[in-house]
Amino acid sequence: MPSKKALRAASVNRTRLLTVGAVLTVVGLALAIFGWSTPSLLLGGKAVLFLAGVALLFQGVNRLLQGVLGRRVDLTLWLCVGWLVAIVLAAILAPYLPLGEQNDVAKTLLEPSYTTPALLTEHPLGTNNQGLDLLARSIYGARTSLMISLLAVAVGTVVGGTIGVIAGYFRKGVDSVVGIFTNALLAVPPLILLIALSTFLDPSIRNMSLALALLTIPSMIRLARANTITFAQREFVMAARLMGATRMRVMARELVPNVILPVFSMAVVMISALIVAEASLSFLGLGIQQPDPTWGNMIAEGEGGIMEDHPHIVLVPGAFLFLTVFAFNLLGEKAQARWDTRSAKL
Amino acid sequence: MTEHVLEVDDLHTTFSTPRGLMRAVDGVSLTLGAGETLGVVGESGSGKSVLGRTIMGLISNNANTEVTGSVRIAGQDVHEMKPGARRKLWGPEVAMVFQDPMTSLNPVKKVGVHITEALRLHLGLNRKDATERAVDLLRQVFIPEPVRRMKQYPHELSGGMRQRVVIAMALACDPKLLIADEPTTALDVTVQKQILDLLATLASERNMATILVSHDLGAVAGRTDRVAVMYGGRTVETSSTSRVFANPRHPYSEALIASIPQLRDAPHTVLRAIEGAPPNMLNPPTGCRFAPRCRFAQDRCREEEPLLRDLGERDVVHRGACHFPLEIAYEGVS
Amino acid sequence: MAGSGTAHMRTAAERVLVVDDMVVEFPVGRKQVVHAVSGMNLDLLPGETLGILGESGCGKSSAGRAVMQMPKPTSGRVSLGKRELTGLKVRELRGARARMQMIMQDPISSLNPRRKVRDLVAEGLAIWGYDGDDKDASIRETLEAVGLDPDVVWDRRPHELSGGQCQRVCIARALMMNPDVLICDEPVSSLDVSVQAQILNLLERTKENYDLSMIFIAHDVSVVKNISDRVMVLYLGKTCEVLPSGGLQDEALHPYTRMLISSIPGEEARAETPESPHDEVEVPLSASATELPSPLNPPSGCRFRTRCPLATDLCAAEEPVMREVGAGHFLACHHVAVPDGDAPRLTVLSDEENVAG
Amino acid sequence: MRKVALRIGELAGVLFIVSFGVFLMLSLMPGDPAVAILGEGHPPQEYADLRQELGLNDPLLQRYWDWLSGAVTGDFGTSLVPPQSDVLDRIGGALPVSLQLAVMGLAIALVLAIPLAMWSAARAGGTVDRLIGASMFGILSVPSFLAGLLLILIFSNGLGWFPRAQWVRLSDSIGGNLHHALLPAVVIALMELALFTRVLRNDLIVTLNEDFILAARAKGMPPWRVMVTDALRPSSFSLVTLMGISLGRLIGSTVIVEYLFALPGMGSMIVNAANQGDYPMVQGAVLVIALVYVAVNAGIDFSYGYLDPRTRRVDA
Repeated sequence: MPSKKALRAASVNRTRLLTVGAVLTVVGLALAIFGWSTPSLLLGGKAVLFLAGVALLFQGVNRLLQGVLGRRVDLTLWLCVGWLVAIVLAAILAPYLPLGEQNDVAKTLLEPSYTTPALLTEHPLGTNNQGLDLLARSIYGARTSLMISLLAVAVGTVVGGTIGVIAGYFRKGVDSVVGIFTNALLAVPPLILLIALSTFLDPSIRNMSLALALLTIPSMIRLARANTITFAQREFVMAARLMGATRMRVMARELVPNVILPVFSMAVVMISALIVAEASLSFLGLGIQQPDPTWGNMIAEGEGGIMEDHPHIVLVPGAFLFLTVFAFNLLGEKAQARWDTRSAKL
Repeated sequence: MTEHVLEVDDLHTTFSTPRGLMRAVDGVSLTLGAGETLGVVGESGSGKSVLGRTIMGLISNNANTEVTGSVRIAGQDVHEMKPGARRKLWGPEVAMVFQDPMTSLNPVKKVGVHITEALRLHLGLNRKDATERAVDLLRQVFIPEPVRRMKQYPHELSGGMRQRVVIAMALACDPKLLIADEPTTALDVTVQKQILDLLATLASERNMATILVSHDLGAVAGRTDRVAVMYGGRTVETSSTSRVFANPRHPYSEALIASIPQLRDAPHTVLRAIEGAPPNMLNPPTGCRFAPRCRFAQDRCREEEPLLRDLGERDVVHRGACHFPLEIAYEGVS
Repeated sequence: MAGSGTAHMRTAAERVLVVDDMVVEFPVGRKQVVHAVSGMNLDLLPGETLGILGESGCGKSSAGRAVMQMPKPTSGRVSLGKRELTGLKVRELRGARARMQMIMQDPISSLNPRRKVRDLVAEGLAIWGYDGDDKDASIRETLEAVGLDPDVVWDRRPHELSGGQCQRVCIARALMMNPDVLICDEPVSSLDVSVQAQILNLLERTKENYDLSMIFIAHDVSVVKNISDRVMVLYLGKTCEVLPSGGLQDEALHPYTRMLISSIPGEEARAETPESPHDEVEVPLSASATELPSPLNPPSGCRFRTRCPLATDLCAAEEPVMREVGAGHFLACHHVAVPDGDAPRLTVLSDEENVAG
Repeated sequence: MRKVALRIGELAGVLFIVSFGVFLMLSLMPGDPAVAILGEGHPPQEYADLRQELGLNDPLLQRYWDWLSGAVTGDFGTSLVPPQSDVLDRIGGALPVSLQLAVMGLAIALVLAIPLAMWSAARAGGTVDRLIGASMFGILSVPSFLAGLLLILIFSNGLGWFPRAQWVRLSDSIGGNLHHALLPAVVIALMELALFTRVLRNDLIVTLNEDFILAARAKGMPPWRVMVTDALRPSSFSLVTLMGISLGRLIGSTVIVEYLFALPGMGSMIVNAANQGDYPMVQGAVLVIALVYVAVNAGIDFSYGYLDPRTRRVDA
């Protein structure tokens, strides 16, 4: 039971939280808006002001929330979840959203090219050299990116996870064969393997997903196998065997429910790795081809001196890419901290 | 009274954890004179290990830890000192032997380095003298072939040998106070006694004050002058060892002693178990912390916290924290 | 000591478990082999508790697991009732194994962290596809029998329970299989001192209520004495001594058993302990004589000779064989003999002794 | 020694599978190499002759065998794209550039990561730790091509400190070489830096909680000394392992950076070859990269055994 003194300290603390939070929020908001909207500043100065403003705003809101709710809130986590929900919804609903044109150049002959982002105009995030709307392209890019990486992770997790559990539980011969197979796949650096694959596969969504799934399989096998081995040494597995459980049952009922959590956490982290891989490939011109947009080939449009004059061509898709990768990384990180006690070993 | 090597006064160690405050040590006072041995007995979660580390100053005030009260070693308050000055105490004044010899030696450092580095740091010896001295120390803890052992890595030694190395390391700078934190728990039964005997021999040879922290009543019984029984972060009973074991006054001490199977008892003797589990230190019971498991608990025990008070008769020091201490004849409630 | 022989085996027809010349070896790396258990013989009468005593690395856990055929022993026979387990096919073995159950050292690791208590206890039923109406009732009954309140723990998971409660769940889970033999492998050594007695009492009670025979494996002499009828002392995979547990303190003769007893901290210090009738085997301060030899390459002859104060050339040359030295008391040692008279005395029959005498 | 032989045998097996896989993949490539070489609009007979000459009409295994036996003796064939130079020569010219970039990147990452991680771990939970942690996490989420573009935007165009799209060979001018290599190397280093810092920090924190650290402190050792001599060394083993694991990513970012800065390394070579369907080049380059990758990882495996006394086999 807290003493009176402790209670008073808590209330003082709370008032301070609220005041400091409010001040930070206001100052941060002001800086951010000033940085964003003042045209007379240099690009670097704008960016610095804006970022400083956002940082302050973040701290302020964090304190306000803590003061109001009376407990710590993981604001970053909720912002990430919010971003992912928004981007996934936008990607799914893209055809029904009132967006500008994203890939048909014929329709944008009259649109201005290289307009800079301005929130309240027809093209809130600007246009590219052919007048295509960058917001629309970014959202359709998300559609492609997310579809490819989610599909690939799903395939990779199911295939890799299953093989990994089997190899980890039976060891011996099965394990050796699987080991050589994974080592061979891992002997080629991922991006090189992708480039090699891209020489004979058409860069369609299906092919890209399969190629990326192939990349995830060996790491998934390793993770599932390592976790299976640790859990198989735990005594509850022996206890089940002693009660007469078959090997199938031990795998399905004792091991899989335990192994699935770290594997799932890994899968979340892997989504972001695959988004980056897909973007890299498209950036190199080996992935999804123009005019269909992905974040990678949109960023590639900034190459060859264009970025210097129109930085938003790179910055807009770059921001989408960064935020999405960041959000998946953070979610995966939290999941691993919670569920995978031995991720550090890999 | 001679000057005390160690004086601990109303020591509290509180950790703030994500799930609330944990008062690991909650008001412990004790003193120790030169050459004296004190046993600290308790189960897991009783705060006995935290107590040892707080006395040492290894646990001190920081963002997540609050230490109040005082610990005076050689007349100096450990927790008032600057970290640099405190480090000067570690080695020449106070040293520690840890529970698990498998983890308390750095796996990538040779045995010799473990011992010589303290000698060179505190006594300013050169490499040659330090090595000689280290070999001598290994000999004192009865390690065969000390010269060869100096060049080995910890994993090349058995558990008992490693614990001997840890002891040699602790003794390197001739400390006046040695804190042994469960020094034999991780060892084989046949090795445990050797290590305890070795500690006892070394302590008496050097007139060194020793605190032996253990959950093993047997380990403490034969080798300490005095004993402090801890429960839920507090000392519940303290007196001379023979007195506590022969005539426990606190129901917890009594029940703990009675719950352990004795070799002299006939097979299938029903043990007097203590029902329930040790208290959750994030949310300890109010009143007496042992009350929920105590056979003699009354309403007052659940409401009012008993203070440690003198229960001795005449000039015998016997202190206990119980509203209804057990009679000397073991029977009923006072 | 650490010897071989079958003198301690009984002939009664109703033995529930018989282990004949069981050998457990694990290959490690370059053709080396860990000799965990080398030729063990034991038998168990209905309702009897056999304590297996030894320090870590003596092969006591490997023996317990080999009896359960997890993994199967390298050689030797294990028979449960009239049925020999060692030759069974996998499918038959599953059923036979369920007649024995095991309680392991770490109760938290023995429970699947993803399951609730009710599913954990009912696991045996689920494995054998039993789904009668009385399922919940029998789970409740068993939980109560091990001292857990079904209403409280029903939906809890292992991490919400204390170590002692987890061990109770393990015992309940074993009881649901209605076994004949319960093998306990260090069931109390990871528990708090005050909880240890609860579990020991519970095991004792359970054994009587459920008509079990029990093998109790531990390193703590007093604990083993408390719960067993008969004690078997193991050293480096060999049996040293078998005796009724009541005689453990005063009648045990084997130098290794004496060493274990004299290692109990406080044992020698207790004033009220009656004077031991033996010369205590002095445990040296020096570490040289205390190193457990590697089970990869155990000593020849008597395996204890490298640490034995009585060892002679004979011990290196010849392995001692089990012989009877008292009622139900068997010993494998060349040098300890029982003279006439009531109290057995430790006598050294070495050459020097004879010359000196 | 037997263990070493066994390991080398295993590596050879892995490389064999890799080479076959790569060969198989590229043989399945759609399109006709003959068309790729001659261009469109030639009489059919010319294509047929060229196919015969290239050995494309032989059975698959025969072709694989020919290629592999060539590869073992250092003959990877010739490029399909004019000027049809020898694949091995091209690789020989490009490999040093890539190696230099990768090594520089790795060095920059290590030099920065070790002190940052130690600082972070020593004050775990403090402001510095949180700041370093957050920035490293942020860096980890920036793909290397994006990071490269941003750095070019700031340092080449904005500040004009570094040139872009040129390369000066080390043998020509050391200063010039470093000047040109620095910005690409920094881009490569970023991702590794973030990863190393995070892993080393977490590992250090685990190590710092070990009893032997407490024991070292209890001897009165100063904190920095405990950090360097007692904590860093055991933790550095996981850093070494991590370097092996992240080598794949390092090669990936090197490819991207070379392409981005138009540097004449393996990366830009392989990307161009892939774009042009020049399959002997891709085959050769992939095999060489796999060889380097597997060899470095095996080397790390072995060195690990020597670095960590625990894994050294001791005959008791």
